Amino acid sequence: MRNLVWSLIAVIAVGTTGCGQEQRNNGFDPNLKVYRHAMDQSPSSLDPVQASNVYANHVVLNAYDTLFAFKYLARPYEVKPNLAVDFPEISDDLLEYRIRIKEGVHYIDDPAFADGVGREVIAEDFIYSIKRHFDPKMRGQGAWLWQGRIVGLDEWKESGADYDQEIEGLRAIDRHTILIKLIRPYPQLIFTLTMGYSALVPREAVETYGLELASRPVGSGPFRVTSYDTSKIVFEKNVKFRQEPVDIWYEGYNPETQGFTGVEAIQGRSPPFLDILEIDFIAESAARWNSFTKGDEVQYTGVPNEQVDNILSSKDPITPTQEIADRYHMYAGVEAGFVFQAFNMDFPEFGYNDDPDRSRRNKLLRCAVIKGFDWSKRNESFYSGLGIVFPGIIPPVVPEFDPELSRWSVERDVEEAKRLLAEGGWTADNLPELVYGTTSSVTSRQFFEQFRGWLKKIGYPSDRIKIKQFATFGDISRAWKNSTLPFVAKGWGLDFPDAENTLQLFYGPNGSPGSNDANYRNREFDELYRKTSVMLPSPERSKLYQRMNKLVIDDCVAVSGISRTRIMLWHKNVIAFPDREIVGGFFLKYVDVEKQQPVEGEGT
Amino acid sequence: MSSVAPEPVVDETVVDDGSAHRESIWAKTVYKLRRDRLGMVGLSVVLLYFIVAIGVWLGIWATEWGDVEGPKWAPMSAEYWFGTNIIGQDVFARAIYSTKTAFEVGLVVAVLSTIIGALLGALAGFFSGTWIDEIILWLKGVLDSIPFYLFVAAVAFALSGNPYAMHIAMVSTFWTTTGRLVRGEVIKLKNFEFVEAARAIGVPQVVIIFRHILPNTFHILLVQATIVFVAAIKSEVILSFLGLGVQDGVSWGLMIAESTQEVLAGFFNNFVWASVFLFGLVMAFNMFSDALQDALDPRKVASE
Amino acid sequence: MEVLQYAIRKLLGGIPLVLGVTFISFLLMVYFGPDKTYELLGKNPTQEQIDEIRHELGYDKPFMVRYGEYLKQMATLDFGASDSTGEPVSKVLARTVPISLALITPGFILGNVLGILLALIAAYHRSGPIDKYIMGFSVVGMSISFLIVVIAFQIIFSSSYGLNAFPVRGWNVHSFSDYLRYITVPTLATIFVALGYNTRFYRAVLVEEMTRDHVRTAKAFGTRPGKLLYKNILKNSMIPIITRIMFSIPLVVVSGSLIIESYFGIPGIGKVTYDAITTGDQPILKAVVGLTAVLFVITLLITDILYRVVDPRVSLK
Amino acid sequence: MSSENKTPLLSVRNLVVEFSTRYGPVRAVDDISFDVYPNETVGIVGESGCGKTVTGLTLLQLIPMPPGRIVQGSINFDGRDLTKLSEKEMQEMRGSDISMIFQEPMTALNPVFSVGNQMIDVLRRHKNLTRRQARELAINMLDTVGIPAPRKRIDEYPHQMSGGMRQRVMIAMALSCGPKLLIADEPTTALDVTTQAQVMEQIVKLQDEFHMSMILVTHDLGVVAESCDRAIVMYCGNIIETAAIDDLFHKPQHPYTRGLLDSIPRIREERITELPIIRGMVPDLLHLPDGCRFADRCPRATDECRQDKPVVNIDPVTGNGVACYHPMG
Repeated sequence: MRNLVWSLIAVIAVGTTGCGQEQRNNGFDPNLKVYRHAMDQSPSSLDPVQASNVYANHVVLNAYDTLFAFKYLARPYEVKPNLAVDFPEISDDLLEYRIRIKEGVHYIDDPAFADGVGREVIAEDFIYSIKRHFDPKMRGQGAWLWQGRIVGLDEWKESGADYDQEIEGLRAIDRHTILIKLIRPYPQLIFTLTMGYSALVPREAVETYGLELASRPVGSGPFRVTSYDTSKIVFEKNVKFRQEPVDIWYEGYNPETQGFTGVEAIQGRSPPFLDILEIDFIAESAARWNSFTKGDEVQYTGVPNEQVDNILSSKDPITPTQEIADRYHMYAGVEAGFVFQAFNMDFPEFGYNDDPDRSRRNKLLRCAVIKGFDWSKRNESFYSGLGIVFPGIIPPVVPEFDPELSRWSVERDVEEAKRLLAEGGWTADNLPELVYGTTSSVTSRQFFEQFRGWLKKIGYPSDRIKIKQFATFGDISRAWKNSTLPFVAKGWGLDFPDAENTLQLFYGPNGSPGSNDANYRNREFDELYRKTSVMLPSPERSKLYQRMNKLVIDDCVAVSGISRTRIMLWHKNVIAFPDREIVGGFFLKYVDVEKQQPVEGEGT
Repeated sequence: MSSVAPEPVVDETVVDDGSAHRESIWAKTVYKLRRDRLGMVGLSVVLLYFIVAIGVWLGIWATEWGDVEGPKWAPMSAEYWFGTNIIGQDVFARAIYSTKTAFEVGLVVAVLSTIIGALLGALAGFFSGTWIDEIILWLKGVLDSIPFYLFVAAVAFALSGNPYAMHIAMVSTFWTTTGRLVRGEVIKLKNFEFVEAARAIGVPQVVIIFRHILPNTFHILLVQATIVFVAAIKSEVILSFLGLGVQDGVSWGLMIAESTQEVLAGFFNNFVWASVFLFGLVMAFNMFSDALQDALDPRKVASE
Repeated sequence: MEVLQYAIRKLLGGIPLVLGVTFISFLLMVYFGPDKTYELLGKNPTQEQIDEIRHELGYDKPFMVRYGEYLKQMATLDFGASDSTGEPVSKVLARTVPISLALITPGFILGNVLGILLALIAAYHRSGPIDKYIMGFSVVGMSISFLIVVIAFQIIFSSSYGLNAFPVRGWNVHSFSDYLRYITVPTLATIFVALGYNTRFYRAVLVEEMTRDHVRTAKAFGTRPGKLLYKNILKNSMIPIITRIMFSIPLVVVSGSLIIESYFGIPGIGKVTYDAITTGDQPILKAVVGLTAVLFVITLLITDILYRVVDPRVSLK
Repeated sequence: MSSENKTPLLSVRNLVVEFSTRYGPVRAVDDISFDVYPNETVGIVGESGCGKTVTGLTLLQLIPMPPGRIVQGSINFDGRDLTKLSEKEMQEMRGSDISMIFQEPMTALNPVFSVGNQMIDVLRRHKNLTRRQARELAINMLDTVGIPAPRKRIDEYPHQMSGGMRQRVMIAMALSCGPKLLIADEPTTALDVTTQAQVMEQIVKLQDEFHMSMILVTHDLGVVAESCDRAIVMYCGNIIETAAIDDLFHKPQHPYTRGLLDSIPRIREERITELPIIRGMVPDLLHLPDGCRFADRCPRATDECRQDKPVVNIDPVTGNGVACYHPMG
């Protein structure tokens, strides 16, 4: 008994001394440059074929190489060659792309290679990596990017996905030259080649590790993974990474808006600058914020909504409080994506109905719901009033955004909503039951309760609006894909800055199980979509995009939408200009830290 | 050789089937309970909560729990006693409304798991040693060996979207303790004379179990039901945090789950009030449950 | 020999339990569980792609075939690779289980040891003010939700709003002092909550034991109260104590740390399992549930043998 | 019996023991006085709940305190007042000067330690012995109380023994430190009839051998008749009669004593008529009458009995006494 008491005292004593010790550099060698990044979710996978979300993309882009990338600092976003030597040579009919890749680039050393030494990256690796998406055994998720686009690729899959079988439209002409032949013009192709999906994977690694590749990347990116679990990933510098001095002016540096970051310090130096890159996956925003403000843990965070009011002294323009400005760097940017709701038009209660009169009344019902929806309140509640509310489905981040569009569909007007309901003959007794599908997260529930509260005001009885919770994102996706929910609430992150990426959400042939969860079918819209899909960016294309947007608004299909403003904070000793979506993982290789770690609270 | 003086005093601990006697045990329990000051405080608080819950159920108060017209995160004021939450809902109304949710969860789970526990426990006990007992014990063993939260999560997902998934999961795991206690008691009871007598005169087994044995386990069931009640509303909090809890409506668990994102921004209304309400009810119930156990435990009657 | 025979008999007897657990879990978590298909799909899938993935995941096979495969995996202890990360399940377990054990063991042991100590103190001073204080504290501890404690402790100990003395979250352990820094707050929270229940339970056990005749006998022969407590009473109370401790082990290993791990972001088995449930990562689920059941059977066996050690009346029949 | 010249070994005076309950204090032992002389065996008889067991436990201060409490009175043992001793001194006394054996041999021994272990603990507690010496002594004691093969049985656990054996172990433990006074609380009640006689015989024999005094607490008048010198009859916490054993059995003074004796079945009588029973119920200790506590059940009760409680008057010659206004002839 006595021994026990003593050992207890001992443990407590050791514990206290342990806490007293200064923990510097997160347990790494203090001579190393360490940067701890934070993300709010863990990646689904580290395998490029499964790089389906921004989190996976962040990680994949640092372990692997893509042919093209986004410029580090340019806003609006601009594409630049990455592993490719230059932009592709495109034939006049826009159907043939020739891309040369850099010579002398090597994969990291890995037991998967002969002798364990990383071999040179060659054109054939790209061919192989794209083919993987079309091999069902690989569980790839990016096939939709190239499906029906590349000559022979779909047929290759049909005939059994034999990697030794050559494809006419996807070939290596020589060791360092790639040839892509398209079925019809695909202006977004170059964007797809910036995505993690298209990263170059060595065949040896896939064949050695199989599914396990998803947790142990073998690539040629700026970093190599040293450990990975559900809470964090740790990279170390890829010492073999090609030496390419940064030209910040080429990267789009704007001293006025970006001077505060100190990125000039990297001018002329070759990335990566970090010895250790750690990304912590912290789902709870409170924990992430705690970790960030502690000073010796993560050095970057997106500001959680509930903190925004505490750290800003003004919202327009977005200005940090003095205390925050003294301690941290801040940048606020609009996300490349948006949040919206849409009716599922396949439900005869709300959407298309064989009875034309009911169809007419349904439209009035939908329009009434849209008028009852209070976007500015939603913005204030969940996005600190910093989000950008816009009508329609073309978000502000893309060049085709039209700031002049009528805001009728995003302005709440209870009386107008009631009038629309009355016009449609809708009363508290005959309004159909609206099932609102949601995941079980707290915020999703609050979205629902807010929605129900607003509809109550326009006379939609609360007991007629039901929540249906799905435990996982997979389950709610299943409901969307199987078209079992009358009302879809979701967010969409853009894969590339082109409105095509959001317009396809309402393209008829993309109906369930495709991405058109609303099952919107409008002949004019579909024709315009087909027409624009082969057009290069031009004012004319923008006009057609805007026409399509108008069609969706006029049909009262979607309650849309808002693009969130992301406020990012990072410690002052970190030299970086973070970006979450489009540049995404590409920026991490440009991150540098000042050697001397400032003591918490002092700033620099 | 030896001779024994008669013992004219009725031994209190002998259980017989005379209902008059049972009444006297209950009368005694009530008597003892009423003298247990902490127990009575607990009971009064529980009753107060219950009245609040009934009021919510009848739509007398807290009807505006879903309204979203208030300001965001308003502080405590005369209009919003406990302030408002992120979407402008009145925290006071929600805390009050949650009382109903808590009783709903607690009562449904407590009543159902007690019934199931009593039935299966009685069956297992009465037929102890037979295959019926074996199967029930096996089922109990199986349910006890699946980690609780995993089981609930699995049930919730399997019954995707069913608003009672959480209740079902809790009932299917919470009955086992009751079942074990009842089984033990029944094994003890079935050898008593009144049961043997009933059997001897050919009373059907079902009747024996339900008329003669189960009523005598009532004190176990009552105490166990109060314990399950508390366990259920406490589990609800964790399950709501994990997103597996109450689906429609609001509960203290959901309020605490909401608050996890707010507390570090300095908005404590959800956290504090949901915690206070929850703590008050659980504490009161624990106190009452303790007093009930004291009052019903014959050994304690003897020793005090 | 007797023990060995007993062990074999007992382990064989545990087979129905393992079958039951695996069957029910399989039914719930695998057959009716979340569908991984839709997480593995790209953004604009065709029905054909959906079918391909379902086939890849084995969802298109009949129920009994899939259950049979599961049993085969149980028998060979080879559960394949995680559906989410592709990492072999054995590696996932080898990585996460030690973390969970390292995380919960101190709290578990301290929670029980302190619980027993407090219970001994309370029982010794039965009905006195010290007893009342301890039991009052215990009821309060029992009435506070674990979640509330975790949130409050994190604010108090780890955040810059409080003491800011410990890491907020994560698991970056390179040395023993790191380890202590990371487990302190979770351990305190665990102890705080466990203590209420444990103290109460152990006190009840001890008090019940104290009212036994043999304790009175020992007193009547002049045994000193201290010796009475730790020799006579404690040893006699070992059966319920062992039962409680042993039976919490399999559950503590998996679900006990779930809340802690997800709130403190510690990559242990609890979080991994929970994530596996929410994402439908079936190989992991199958392994965890199956192994928990086996662990249960082994626990039952060890518990029985321990009973035999502390109580000569128990026979291994 | 012959107590004139000796000083009593134990002298209890005006002892009151109270238990606090939720419903108020209960006097389990109410103002009792009695003496036990060296080598004497005193029986304390009464129905369950009359306070006889509490009396026995109080002598060793084994009643749980709280809720129990000695309100007043003294217990003089061998020149010291036990009520004034500290708990430590009392512990020294227990098992060495005063021993006690209990009713339930099933449960009175600790089931998880071998009998040897328990005996050795007692011996080493009170005597300065090595473990080996204590073990030898324990074996001797087991032999003394008539346990066959003591060397083997000493390592057995209580559950491996019969009830009689266990009670013998109990006796061996009680006597092992040579106590001056043995309190035996229903030592044979839980045993079967043949064993009862053997065990009782053993106790009486050993009492002689060890020159002890003994207090035999029992409800079994037969046992009292066979082994006691004197008996004390208790009712509702009071002593209502005390008398030498022959006087008590042949000339009971108190109607209650009479009732007790009458209700003993006499096996040799040819026609077994219905046993006379004592009418009514024992009063609730919480609501005791002011007067004689037996008055409500007593056929001879008068108003006097109901108003004033009679006290025991000890006859200085015989040492007998009764608390009754209307003693039986």
